Amino acid sequence: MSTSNLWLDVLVAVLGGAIRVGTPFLFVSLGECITEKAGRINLGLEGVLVFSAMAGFAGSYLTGHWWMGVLMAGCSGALIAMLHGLVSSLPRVNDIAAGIAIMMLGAGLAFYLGKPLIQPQAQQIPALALGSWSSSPQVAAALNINALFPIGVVLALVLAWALKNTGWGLKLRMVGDSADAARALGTSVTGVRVAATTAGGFIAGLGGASLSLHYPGSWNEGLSSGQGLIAVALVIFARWHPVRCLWAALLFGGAGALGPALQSVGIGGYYHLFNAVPYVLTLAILVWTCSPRQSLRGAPAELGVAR
Amino acid sequence: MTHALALQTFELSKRFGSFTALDRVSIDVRPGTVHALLGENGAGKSTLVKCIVGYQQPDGGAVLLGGREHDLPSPAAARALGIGMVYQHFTVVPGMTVAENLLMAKGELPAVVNWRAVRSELQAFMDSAPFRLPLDATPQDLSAGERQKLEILKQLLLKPRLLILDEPTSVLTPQEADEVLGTLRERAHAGLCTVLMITHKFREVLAFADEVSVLRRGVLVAARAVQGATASELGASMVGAAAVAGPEAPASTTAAAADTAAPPRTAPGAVRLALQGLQVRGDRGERAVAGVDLEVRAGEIVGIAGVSGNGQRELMEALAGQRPREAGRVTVAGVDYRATRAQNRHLKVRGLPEEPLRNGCVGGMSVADNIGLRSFDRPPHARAGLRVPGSLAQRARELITQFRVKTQGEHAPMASLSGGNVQRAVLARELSEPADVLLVSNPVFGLDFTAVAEVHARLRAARDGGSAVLMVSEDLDELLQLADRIVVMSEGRFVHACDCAGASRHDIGRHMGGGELTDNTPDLKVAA
Amino acid sequence: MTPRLHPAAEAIALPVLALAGGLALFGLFVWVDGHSPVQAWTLLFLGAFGDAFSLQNTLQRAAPLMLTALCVALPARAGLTIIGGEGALVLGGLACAGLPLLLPLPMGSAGTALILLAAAVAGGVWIALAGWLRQWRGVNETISSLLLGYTAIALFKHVVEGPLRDPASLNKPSTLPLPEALRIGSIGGFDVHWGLVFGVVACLLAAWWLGATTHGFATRVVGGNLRAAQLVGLPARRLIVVACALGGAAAGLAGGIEVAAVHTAANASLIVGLGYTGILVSFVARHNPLAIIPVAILFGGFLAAGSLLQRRMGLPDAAVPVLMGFCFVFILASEAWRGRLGELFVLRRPQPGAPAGASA
Amino acid sequence: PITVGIIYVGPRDDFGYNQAHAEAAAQLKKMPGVKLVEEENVPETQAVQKSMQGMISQDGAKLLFPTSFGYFDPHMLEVAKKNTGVRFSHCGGMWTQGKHPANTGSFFGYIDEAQYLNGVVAGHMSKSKKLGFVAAKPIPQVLRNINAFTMGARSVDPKITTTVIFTGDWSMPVKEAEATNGLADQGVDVFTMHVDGPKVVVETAAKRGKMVCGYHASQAKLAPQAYLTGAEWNWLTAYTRILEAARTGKPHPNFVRGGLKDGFVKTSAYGPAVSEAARKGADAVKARMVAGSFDIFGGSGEIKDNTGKVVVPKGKVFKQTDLELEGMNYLVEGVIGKV
Ligand SMILES: Nc1ncnc2c1ncn2[C@@H]1O[C@H](COP(=O)(O)OP(=O)(O)OP(=O)(O)O)[C@@H](O)[C@H]1O
Ligand SMILES: Nc1ncnc2c1ncn2[C@@H]1O[C@H](COP(=O)(O)OP(=O)(O)OP(=O)(O)O)[C@@H](O)[C@H]1O
Ligand SMILES: [Mg+2]
Ligand SMILES: [Mg+2]
Repeated sequence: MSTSNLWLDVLVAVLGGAIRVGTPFLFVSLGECITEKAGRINLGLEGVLVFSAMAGFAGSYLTGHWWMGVLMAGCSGALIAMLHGLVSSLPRVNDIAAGIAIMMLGAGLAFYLGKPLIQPQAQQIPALALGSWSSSPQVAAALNINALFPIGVVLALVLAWALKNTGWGLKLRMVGDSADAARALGTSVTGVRVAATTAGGFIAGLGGASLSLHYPGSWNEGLSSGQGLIAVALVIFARWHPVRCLWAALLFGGAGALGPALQSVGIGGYYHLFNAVPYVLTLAILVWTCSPRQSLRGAPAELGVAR
Repeated sequence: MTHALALQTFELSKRFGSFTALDRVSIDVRPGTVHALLGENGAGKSTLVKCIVGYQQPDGGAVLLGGREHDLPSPAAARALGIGMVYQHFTVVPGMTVAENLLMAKGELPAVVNWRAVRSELQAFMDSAPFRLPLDATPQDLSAGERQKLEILKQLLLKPRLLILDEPTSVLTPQEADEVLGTLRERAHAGLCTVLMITHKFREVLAFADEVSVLRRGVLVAARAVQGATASELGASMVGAAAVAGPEAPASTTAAAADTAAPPRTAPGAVRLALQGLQVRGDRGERAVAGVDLEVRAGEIVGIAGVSGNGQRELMEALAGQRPREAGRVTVAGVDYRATRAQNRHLKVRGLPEEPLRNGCVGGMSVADNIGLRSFDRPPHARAGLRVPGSLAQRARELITQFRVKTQGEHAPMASLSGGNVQRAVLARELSEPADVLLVSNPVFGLDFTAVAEVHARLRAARDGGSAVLMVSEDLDELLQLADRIVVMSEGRFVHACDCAGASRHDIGRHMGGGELTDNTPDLKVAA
Repeated sequence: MTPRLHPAAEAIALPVLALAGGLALFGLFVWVDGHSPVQAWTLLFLGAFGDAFSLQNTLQRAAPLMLTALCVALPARAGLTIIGGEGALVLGGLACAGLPLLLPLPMGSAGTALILLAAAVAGGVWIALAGWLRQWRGVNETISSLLLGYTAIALFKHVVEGPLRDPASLNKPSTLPLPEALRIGSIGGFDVHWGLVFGVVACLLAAWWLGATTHGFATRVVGGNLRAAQLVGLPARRLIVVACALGGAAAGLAGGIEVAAVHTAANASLIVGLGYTGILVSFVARHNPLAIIPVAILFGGFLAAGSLLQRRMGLPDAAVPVLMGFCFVFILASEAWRGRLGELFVLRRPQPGAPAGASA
Repeated sequence: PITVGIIYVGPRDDFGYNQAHAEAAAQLKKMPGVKLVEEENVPETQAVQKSMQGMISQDGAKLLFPTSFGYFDPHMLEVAKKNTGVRFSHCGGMWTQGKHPANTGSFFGYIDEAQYLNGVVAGHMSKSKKLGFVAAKPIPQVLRNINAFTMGARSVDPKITTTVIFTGDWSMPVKEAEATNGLADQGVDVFTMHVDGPKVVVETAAKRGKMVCGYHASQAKLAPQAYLTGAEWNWLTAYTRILEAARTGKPHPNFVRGGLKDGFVKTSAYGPAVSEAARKGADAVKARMVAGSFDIFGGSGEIKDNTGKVVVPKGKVFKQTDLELEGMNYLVEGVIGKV
């Protein structure tokens, strides 16, 4: 095998992996993005993700329709996230602490209720064979994508547009930027934040569905290895912009696929370190772009972690 | 069709826990007038207007608009009735453009915004408005004065029938304040709206208001026409006759209240504070202070005048150690000054920051701890790195009495104090021991009349005691009254310097405006 | 007198009521699932505090949580929200296991002290790094500590399963086991190792540091308002980095103790989320080191009782996180009633209008 | 009756390692006079020590089966020291006479035999001559399986290679799926694995239209068409032997090992896709293994590792019972990958 061929293979694998592995990242980061735009941070998305993955799997398994599963995943994600929204609306309740509690509760409920779901198989979200034009099996496989992925892409574009051009988008940004201003206008800050957190939970729930109903495509307790938690970093990485969330998710997905891709062409040995690449990369970019003198541009001013 | 709206409150009451902030207050604001609301810090002015616009719910009493009682559950309901409110604290959304802010202010948002139509509408409004701002700027790019104007524009856009302003001029230059208040008065007198404004500046009351109501400790103590009123009358009803001549009042307070002739004093001494080529970056990385040189001598007050947002804040923060310095030297008594705790102590450098709760206090810690921030690690409050129990609290009790801080006790959290009392607590901390260098920023921002006099007296006393005082104020009158020398800051540089005696307001005003504007505002007499 | 419950009484009553609420909800949950709530509650109590074994089990599980909670609490008092304690913990474990490979150590307690010191230093450096990045580049410490945590775990696994792997550790890649003489044993005749003492003492020391020393006071000022701290010339950067380092040292120590008392060598079994649980402990204790002790014991109790729920009732292992989730959502939410709990019990009396004040 | 405690490191029904134990445990439970207590998802920390101690002091367990590798040293040894009247039988550990207490022991199966048979079937079925192995960590037990699988395949066609990907953890579904995809992209057409839950690899391979050999338990149900055969545990054999010794008071069997012929491991029934030649080839080797006349490592020329170093010299034969095999630290020729 020639070297150039080898690197091409790795590249294709990483690109394909970017979409496969990146899809749940895309949804959780979009969900976190609108939550944070409203001035809340939801570390509980990890719990949301796991719970919705379980619920989505249950939905598809019990009804036999994958779209019912997706719907169930979204709704159950919304439910758990709403709990976070309501609890952290109470006075003196820190949203980071609430997030960790929700993370534990969501995962606990998912594992408890999901015991009977480890064995069965459920109808899967179909794949779109966008690569059927290609004669190369690698390319065809890489472009055999999760039907939710295009939905996520459209969602990112729609969100980016809606935040600028719709009434609720403006309201959401206002609440995230200045609660005082929102209150002065008679907007219910708590209401908007709970709604945003809930909506964010719905979107993250789609990521859960993607995990349990497409890739890897089954329910088990190790399904999420911190994708929900890392959403917080992804959103900062994306500077609170939905379209940049898409790139960030793909980057994370691709970085996650790098280790296996390299090993599959015979370059191995440092797989633990390769697994850490996304984290180190994010940190490096944060260190590179942050400045001690000024807050990050685009950061919702009400957000605790914006600085 | 809009026309001015009459406002009355009937026995309005509001309690916060066990504390009564408003006690059966009945005010009467006639349509088409400018009505001023005066009162000491913590008198309940902001609370009153917040109850009127439905931001807070009163515990008793009623609000009457146009003679009819209305239940106002939220600011939105008030807005629907044509009431606009400019809050004491900014309510512009920092991350949104001027256009977006204005659109938000209109209240009912369409599901999908047609930006083209909205922009042309806003541009038309902007063209007819008393002041203009670029639609695409974000508030981060605007100066404090411009932001205040945006607040007012937001309300004017709604064509309010009653406009309420809570201390609208505190961040404006005198010229800007006159411009804003003049415009509002014109609108009121044209019958377009009624204006209710809260202010601490008697000058503004006397020059622009038609009627005035005075609150003291949540109770309405006076309501009268401005015609024929004098500053001292207003002052007396505000603080109550007894308080002015209270036994605790420092000797200089009354002197300052009468204030015209400064006591004779000795010539300035040695250079205490020197800046050489100081450069500082602002929040957005811009060069806020672009290389300034200055010397402040013992026994003088040097005032820095300027429109806010020209680098004064960054300069003072850099001196106080709250902001890194880019280049240049700062020396105190010839020693390179790094604003460390040890230097603050040995060189006796003290500071009165602006917005003291935000810049100089820990809201969650007790008043006693806050008063002890300078001294907690020194005997008698600490030995060998260990704190001496109760020692700070005892010292704090003394200072609370001496500086007349109104608090529920030295263990109350700082954040529970009203703005003026926070200021007093900080004064107690910074001025209870002699200082060689004093760094002062807007020391009377939002303070009431007695408090202003008291602060000024203490600053003078410090100067006379040999301190070198560097003071930034947005209030030129205050500088003219207090300082020995004035330097004018514009776009991060000192563009003008003069001795205070015989200084020309026109000259200073021109340099504040960058030197190109000609100042045609009448030279108003200082009221207080 | 105001119609308020005494703050101290309230500080106890609130979490107790919240805990009762969480337990009640859990009872409902298992009842819906077809189990007896009464049996569940009984087993929870028995499993956590029912006999000497349970009690020791509880205390043992609480010990590392006290230390990892401090990793959140101390930086929090300096104003930083650190959630990467897990990273400090594993690096602490690594340093503890790695030091004897690098240096000839004295055997016995001096050697133990040295390896624990190494653990504390490793953890301290790691979290201090998050604090320093915040100071140096303005990188948000919550995010950076999370990322650093993941990175530390990857590094740990790489080193343990690579360069420092003991060739004799066949199917469980580990470092060379610590010599017997360096390990930490049980306290007297109890089945609880000395880690518990380390945890409790660390919490007491932290409380003393925050409350009684000027350095701790200065740290609280920095955490309360950075600008005020700068105004009065406190070395804010240094205080923040020191608070982070102390917190990280606590977590590192937890890792070191886990290795020296339980695992005897560093290996991937160390990574079981003690750092994450510590976050919740600290928040529930409101970052108060003294409150961390009982809260950690409560957590330990839940974890200890989980075994019994599985064995006697056939509940899934996930019953424990469900219960903890319920309880901690309730406890966090109960904060909202602080200062108002009294209203539930005491009739409101009309108040005199005059404001209280020193000058009045 | 005797109370037996079984502890799992993961969920009981994971289609993998834990399920293999849980299935045997379910059989034990049906035996008269046996009371079974179980705990799942017990981490390899003091938690497992406390679980064991709890089973002993709260439930009166007399025989314990801690089933995860990580439970052995120090956790089980620690508890065993304090409870000399209780028997401990660990799955997978290296119990050593004199070094470890007499009331402890370990049992394990030579599953590399079944993996060798997997390899034979895979060798017959592969068209691309590229096989894939998704593994957790490069530890001896895993390496031994990879090597056996590869040697089985290369006994059919020496041109065959096996590419191995280590995910680094026993259970990491996304990484396992990604590894499978990565291998499939490289043209691999038959997969096997050594991770705790093979479900993900089996399903992902089937989705990619590839074939797969199972591990731990039978995953045939998950992908009936793609599933060729599998290497399965049969723990009941070991469990009953150890249990009987405990019940009758015979000495604790400290070191229990066995392969195909002892009934410790078995192979899954061939899937419908498996060709006649493959069945014949595998059955022939299996017959020799059961007869005890087949050795995987050695006996047929020298064995080189994949760096070219000779690891088993010509003429040298390692019997399954040889302890050297339990310390395997190389990948044989034909494996693409690095330890
Ligand atoms: N939300 C609140 N909770 C408790 N006390 C409050 C609250 N808001 C105001 N107060 C108290 O009510 C009193 C009146 O406050 P208010 O803000 O109305 O004063 P003000 O007259 O506007 O003073 P200033 O001139 O300093 O702005 C003060 O003592 C203040 O501490
Ligand atoms: N659980 C907690 N969570 C957050 N902050 C706390 C907590 N407990 C105390 N504090 C804060 O710590 C400070 C005082 O704490 P503490 O009660 O330990 O000190 P103290 O002895 O009363 O103080 P001092 O001696 O300084 O008067 C206050 O600022 C308080 O707000
Ligand atoms: Mg006010
Ligand atoms: Mg105290």
